[in-house]
Amino acid sequence: MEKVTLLIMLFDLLLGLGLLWLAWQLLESRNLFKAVVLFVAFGLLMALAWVRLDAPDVALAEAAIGAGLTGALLMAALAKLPSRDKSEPLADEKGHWLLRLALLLVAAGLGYVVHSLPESAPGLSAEIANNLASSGVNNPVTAVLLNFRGYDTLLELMVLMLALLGVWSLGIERSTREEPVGPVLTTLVQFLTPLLILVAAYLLWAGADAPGGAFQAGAVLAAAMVLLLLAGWPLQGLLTGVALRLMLVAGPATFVALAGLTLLDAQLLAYPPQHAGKLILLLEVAATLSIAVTLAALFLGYRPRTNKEPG
Amino acid sequence: MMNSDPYGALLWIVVGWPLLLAIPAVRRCLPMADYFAILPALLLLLLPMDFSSTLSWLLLGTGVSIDGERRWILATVVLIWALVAMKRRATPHTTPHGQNTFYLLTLAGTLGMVMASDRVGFFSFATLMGYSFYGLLLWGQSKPLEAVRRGARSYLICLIIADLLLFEALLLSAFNPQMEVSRLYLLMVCGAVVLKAGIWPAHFWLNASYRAASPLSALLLVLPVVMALFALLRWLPLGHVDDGVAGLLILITAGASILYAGWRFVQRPVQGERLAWLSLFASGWVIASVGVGLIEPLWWLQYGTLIYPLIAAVAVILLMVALLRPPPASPSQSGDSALWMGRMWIGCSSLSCKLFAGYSLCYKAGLQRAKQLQNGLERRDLIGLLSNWRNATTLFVLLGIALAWLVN
Amino acid sequence: MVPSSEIPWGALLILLPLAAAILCFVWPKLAVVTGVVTMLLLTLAVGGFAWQLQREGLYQHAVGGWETPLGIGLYGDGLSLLMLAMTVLVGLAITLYARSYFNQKQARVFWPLWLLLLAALNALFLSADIFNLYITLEMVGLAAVALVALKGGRDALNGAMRYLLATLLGSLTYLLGVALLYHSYGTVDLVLLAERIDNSPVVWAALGLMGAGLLLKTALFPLHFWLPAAHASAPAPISALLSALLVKASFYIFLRLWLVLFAPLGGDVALLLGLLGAVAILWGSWQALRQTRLKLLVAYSTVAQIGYLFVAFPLAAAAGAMLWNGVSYLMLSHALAKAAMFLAAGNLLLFGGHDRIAELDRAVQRLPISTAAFALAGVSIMGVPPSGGFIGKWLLLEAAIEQGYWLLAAVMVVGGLLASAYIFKVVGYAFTRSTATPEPQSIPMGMEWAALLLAIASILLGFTAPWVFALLGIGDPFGGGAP
Amino acid sequence: MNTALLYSLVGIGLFSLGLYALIVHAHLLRKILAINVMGSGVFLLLIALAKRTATPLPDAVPHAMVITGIVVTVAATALALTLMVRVAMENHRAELSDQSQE
Repeated sequence: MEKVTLLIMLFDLLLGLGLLWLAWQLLESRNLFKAVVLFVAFGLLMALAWVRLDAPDVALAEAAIGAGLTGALLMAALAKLPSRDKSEPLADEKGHWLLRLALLLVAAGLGYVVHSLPESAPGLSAEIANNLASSGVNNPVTAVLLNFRGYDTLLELMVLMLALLGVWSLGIERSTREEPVGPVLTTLVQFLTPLLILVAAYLLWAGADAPGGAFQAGAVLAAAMVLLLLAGWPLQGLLTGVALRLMLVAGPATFVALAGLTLLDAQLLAYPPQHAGKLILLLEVAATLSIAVTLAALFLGYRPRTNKEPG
Repeated sequence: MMNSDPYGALLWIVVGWPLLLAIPAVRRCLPMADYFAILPALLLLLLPMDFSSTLSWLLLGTGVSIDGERRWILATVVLIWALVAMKRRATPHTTPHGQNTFYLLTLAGTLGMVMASDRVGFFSFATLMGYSFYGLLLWGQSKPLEAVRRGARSYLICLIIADLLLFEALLLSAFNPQMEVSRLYLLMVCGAVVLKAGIWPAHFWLNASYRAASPLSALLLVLPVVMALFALLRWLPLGHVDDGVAGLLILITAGASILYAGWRFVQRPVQGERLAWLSLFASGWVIASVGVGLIEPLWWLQYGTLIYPLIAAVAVILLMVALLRPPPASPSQSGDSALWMGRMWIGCSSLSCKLFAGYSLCYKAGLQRAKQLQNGLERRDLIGLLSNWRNATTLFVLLGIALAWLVN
Repeated sequence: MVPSSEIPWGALLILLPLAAAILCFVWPKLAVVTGVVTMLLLTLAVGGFAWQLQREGLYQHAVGGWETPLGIGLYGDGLSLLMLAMTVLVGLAITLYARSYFNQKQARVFWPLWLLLLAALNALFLSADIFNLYITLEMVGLAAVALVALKGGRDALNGAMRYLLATLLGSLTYLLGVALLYHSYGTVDLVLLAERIDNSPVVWAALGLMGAGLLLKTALFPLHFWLPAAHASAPAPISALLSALLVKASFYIFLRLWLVLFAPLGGDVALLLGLLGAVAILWGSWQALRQTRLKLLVAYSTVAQIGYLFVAFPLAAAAGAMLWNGVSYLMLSHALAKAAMFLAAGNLLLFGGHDRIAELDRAVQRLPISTAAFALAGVSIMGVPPSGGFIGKWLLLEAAIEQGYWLLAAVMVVGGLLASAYIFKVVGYAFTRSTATPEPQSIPMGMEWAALLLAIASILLGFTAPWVFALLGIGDPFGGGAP
Repeated sequence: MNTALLYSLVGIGLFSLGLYALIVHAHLLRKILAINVMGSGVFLLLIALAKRTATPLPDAVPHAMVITGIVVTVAATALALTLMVRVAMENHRAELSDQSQE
């Protein structure tokens, strides 16, 4: 027993140091492409850390969104930068002693604060355990996300919509594809896409009782769409106009409609307990669709449109 | 006093009616709005009793009142406006349509000043009157001339400074009642009045305005002088304060004004200017009597009430002269006093710029170095330093540390 | 039919613009109609909310039926009401203005963003949950960045990028503070936190983190570096809402946190804030005076006016609730006046094709309504009676002089002097002879009147103080501070 | 040293590293990466400290907060990257320019 604990502690220590080292490497690397690759690796290590901290839901989200989609977004943006920008020398490091000192002080102070926290604190776990039965789901994280603090999630879906609106107003359509994709990618896509869709469906279904849920499922679905886009599938041509917009707002709209309906009973987002499970599933399906399409659209970087639509 | 009081309501109508008429849509429904605007004031003048009214919700509680002293000034104001209205009727083509609003706003401000029972209200109405008079100066002309603009701009500068002085005096008196009669307060009020009434050495705006004034605006120019003198009486607790030094300073200013105005008057001035010197001459005497009142409070208590008829008389004389005045000569021969003021203004601001940029530091390092430093400060000054991302965010970190450090 | 007292106005204030935003997003052709109708409905809802508050006192609503600490609580008192009313007043004018300002392509993005921003602001002002506040802050920030960049152009894009980085830095720092507070006290609800909070290192760190983050977003000197660029380069209605509402939103959170959590602990902090506020007044006003571009002048004026809000902090301990009334009043009148100024400046810019102050004379002469709006708003910014700005500054000055903070009082008066100087720098040009004669562009009446109505409202505020103070007292937001 | 403390210290380290990089590096992509690293640090702290329950199950509220936070961060990152590309087109380099036009 002793040995196992010691080993685990060593693992934790190594993981922590590895995270810090990777962060330093990615932030200080001369080559921006390398930095982005390191960032993806950093995301995967973070997912490992989440697992160690008994946060499988977060680990799934991090792996799919943090490492996967953010990485893809970074790569896509890097490709659009002028080429001489990509391996720019770092800023000169002279004269930052004041800043370094200040940041050391901040880190030390925060470390002291964290150290001063009590060894054990229940947080809200007792309240969650007491109310889980009436929440409609068995996974406490899903219960918090979609029931106890569902209002946060409603606003968060709006943040995604906001970001998409911003990207659409700023983005520039790339007219031509640079090069045809190789056979490896095509095969990979053919193999992976159905798998990813299956995984997404499983995650969505499992979210009620086990780790998983709308965000993770949406992110995996988005990953599938990104792969298809990369492989040259003309998704942007298929998904346009009102159909696309309806998919994008499916999640927020369902949420707002539900909020409005519950408001008729004078309590915002208070689900009747006997229907809570079904309502949450409905919300999750709609939110998964929206999140997937939104993330894929964010990756695309501009507003896809049919030929007849005006600019 | 109760608001249901019909007389109290009359007081508010006197002020509110011209304000209402200032809205063009309302005014168009009435023929002869100029006369109608002063009708309530005339009515008030004919009522033989004193009364007041206070509204608790207005400006943290302000009010209006009428009494014997105010009646003199009110009568003067009504006279001025009646004359102006008549003159406007006689020469309708010289008054563009847009003028009416400023005209009525000025009237409302003036009436409010006369009747305001506390200093906050007085100050508010004075501001209204001042700025709308500025508009009137400019728009009163069918064709804004360069000289008119110059006079108006000088007036505006005086107005801003005077309002600030009055505002600070207001604060002093409101929060430190025992300091009410401090010398600082006296001097601030007097300074403001000197600026607003165009007393020497701030006579340039009056001078420049008169020089380019049409017969109509010559009549109107009597107004700010009378109101400024009235402000002096309302704001100084004359008869209850004994301050020889302040009194002496005022006397000196008054004496200088009288002598200067007299000297310029006999110096064959430009035609329009004669009235300006006359005005300065007359208001100099009023100021002088206030100065005497400060030195000899007992004298003031005995004879001080005579000052109101005196002001009214001065106003009537000025009005008579203005009415008899021939139309102005061509305004090309603009004088230089307004220019002088403008130059001083620019000089002062650039001087303060230099002071701010650490001029004293430059002086020590020698002239050459000073030039370099000044150039450097102008090109890459504090703004650059502060808006640099790196410096700004470092400050952010430091602020966070400071907040956490200082708490408790 | 539900009696109107039972209509959940508070929740409607959030849901209505969200639903409208979704509608606009899906059917862009309906965008303008939806936007205008929603704005009118929101006005009605704020009225209803005010009526409800006055009848029933404090507004508290447990979202999802879950009581705190598990759920999220909506919370509304007089201060929230003031902020909501401010949002709606400025929002009405901006809606009126934007109707004619944007072309069809921009409108397609503008309306959903604007409605989402409105929803976020309303949610922010009604939230009593510090994590929920984080999300609303992010919503507000991202929407604002997207709006700043809406018209493109080098200045606007640079300004937007700088703003985005600053706002993300601010919210992440704030979130770290939230994390510490949650793990120390087991709740993110403000009311519960206020009961549980004590004097511990966690609270100090939380103040440092959340304070710095929010002050960065509020652009208190010396953290104002992102503000002038973003506010000056954005399209006119966006500049107006940035200066009028967004800066106030983060200030509102800071004020709430200060009143509820930190005020008993932070004597020296208050002094530091007051000092920074005083420097901000002088620095901002001085920079405003130095500017040669109209919109930059107005933007720097915002830096100065933010200073006034912070000058109150050292005075609060002794002066009590009336001082905070003054600060709230100052916020409200500044919001109206500054929005009016930016809208008027936008008209002048549109008319003249540029905003170089030295060459604005012609534009100023040809647009009397816009110029009048600018001048009237200037009166409120200067703090000259009888404007709303006067009441606010008066209460602040009163407290400063009573408590013997002569330096602060002097700074405030000098700030007023500088303000009058920079206002007249513009208005004074109205009457000089113009040399260049640019081809005039007609300005739609709605755009001119939007500015003028706001400016008139900022003056009229000077007469409504007792009513506003009575409304502010609901729920006693500044409670216990009275001596 | 227990797990919660270890990981929360790592979180603080990441936050500080990210903040440093955000401040000193001029390239916008580095700044965006730095923001992401800072965010990861905050999330790590939130989750690590949630492990301090007596039961084997950690506190679920911070987990939900972090999932929300991750989604908000990816949205902000997407917007920031698009904006960066546009800024790079205008400035001819992916850095903020300090001078405005004129």
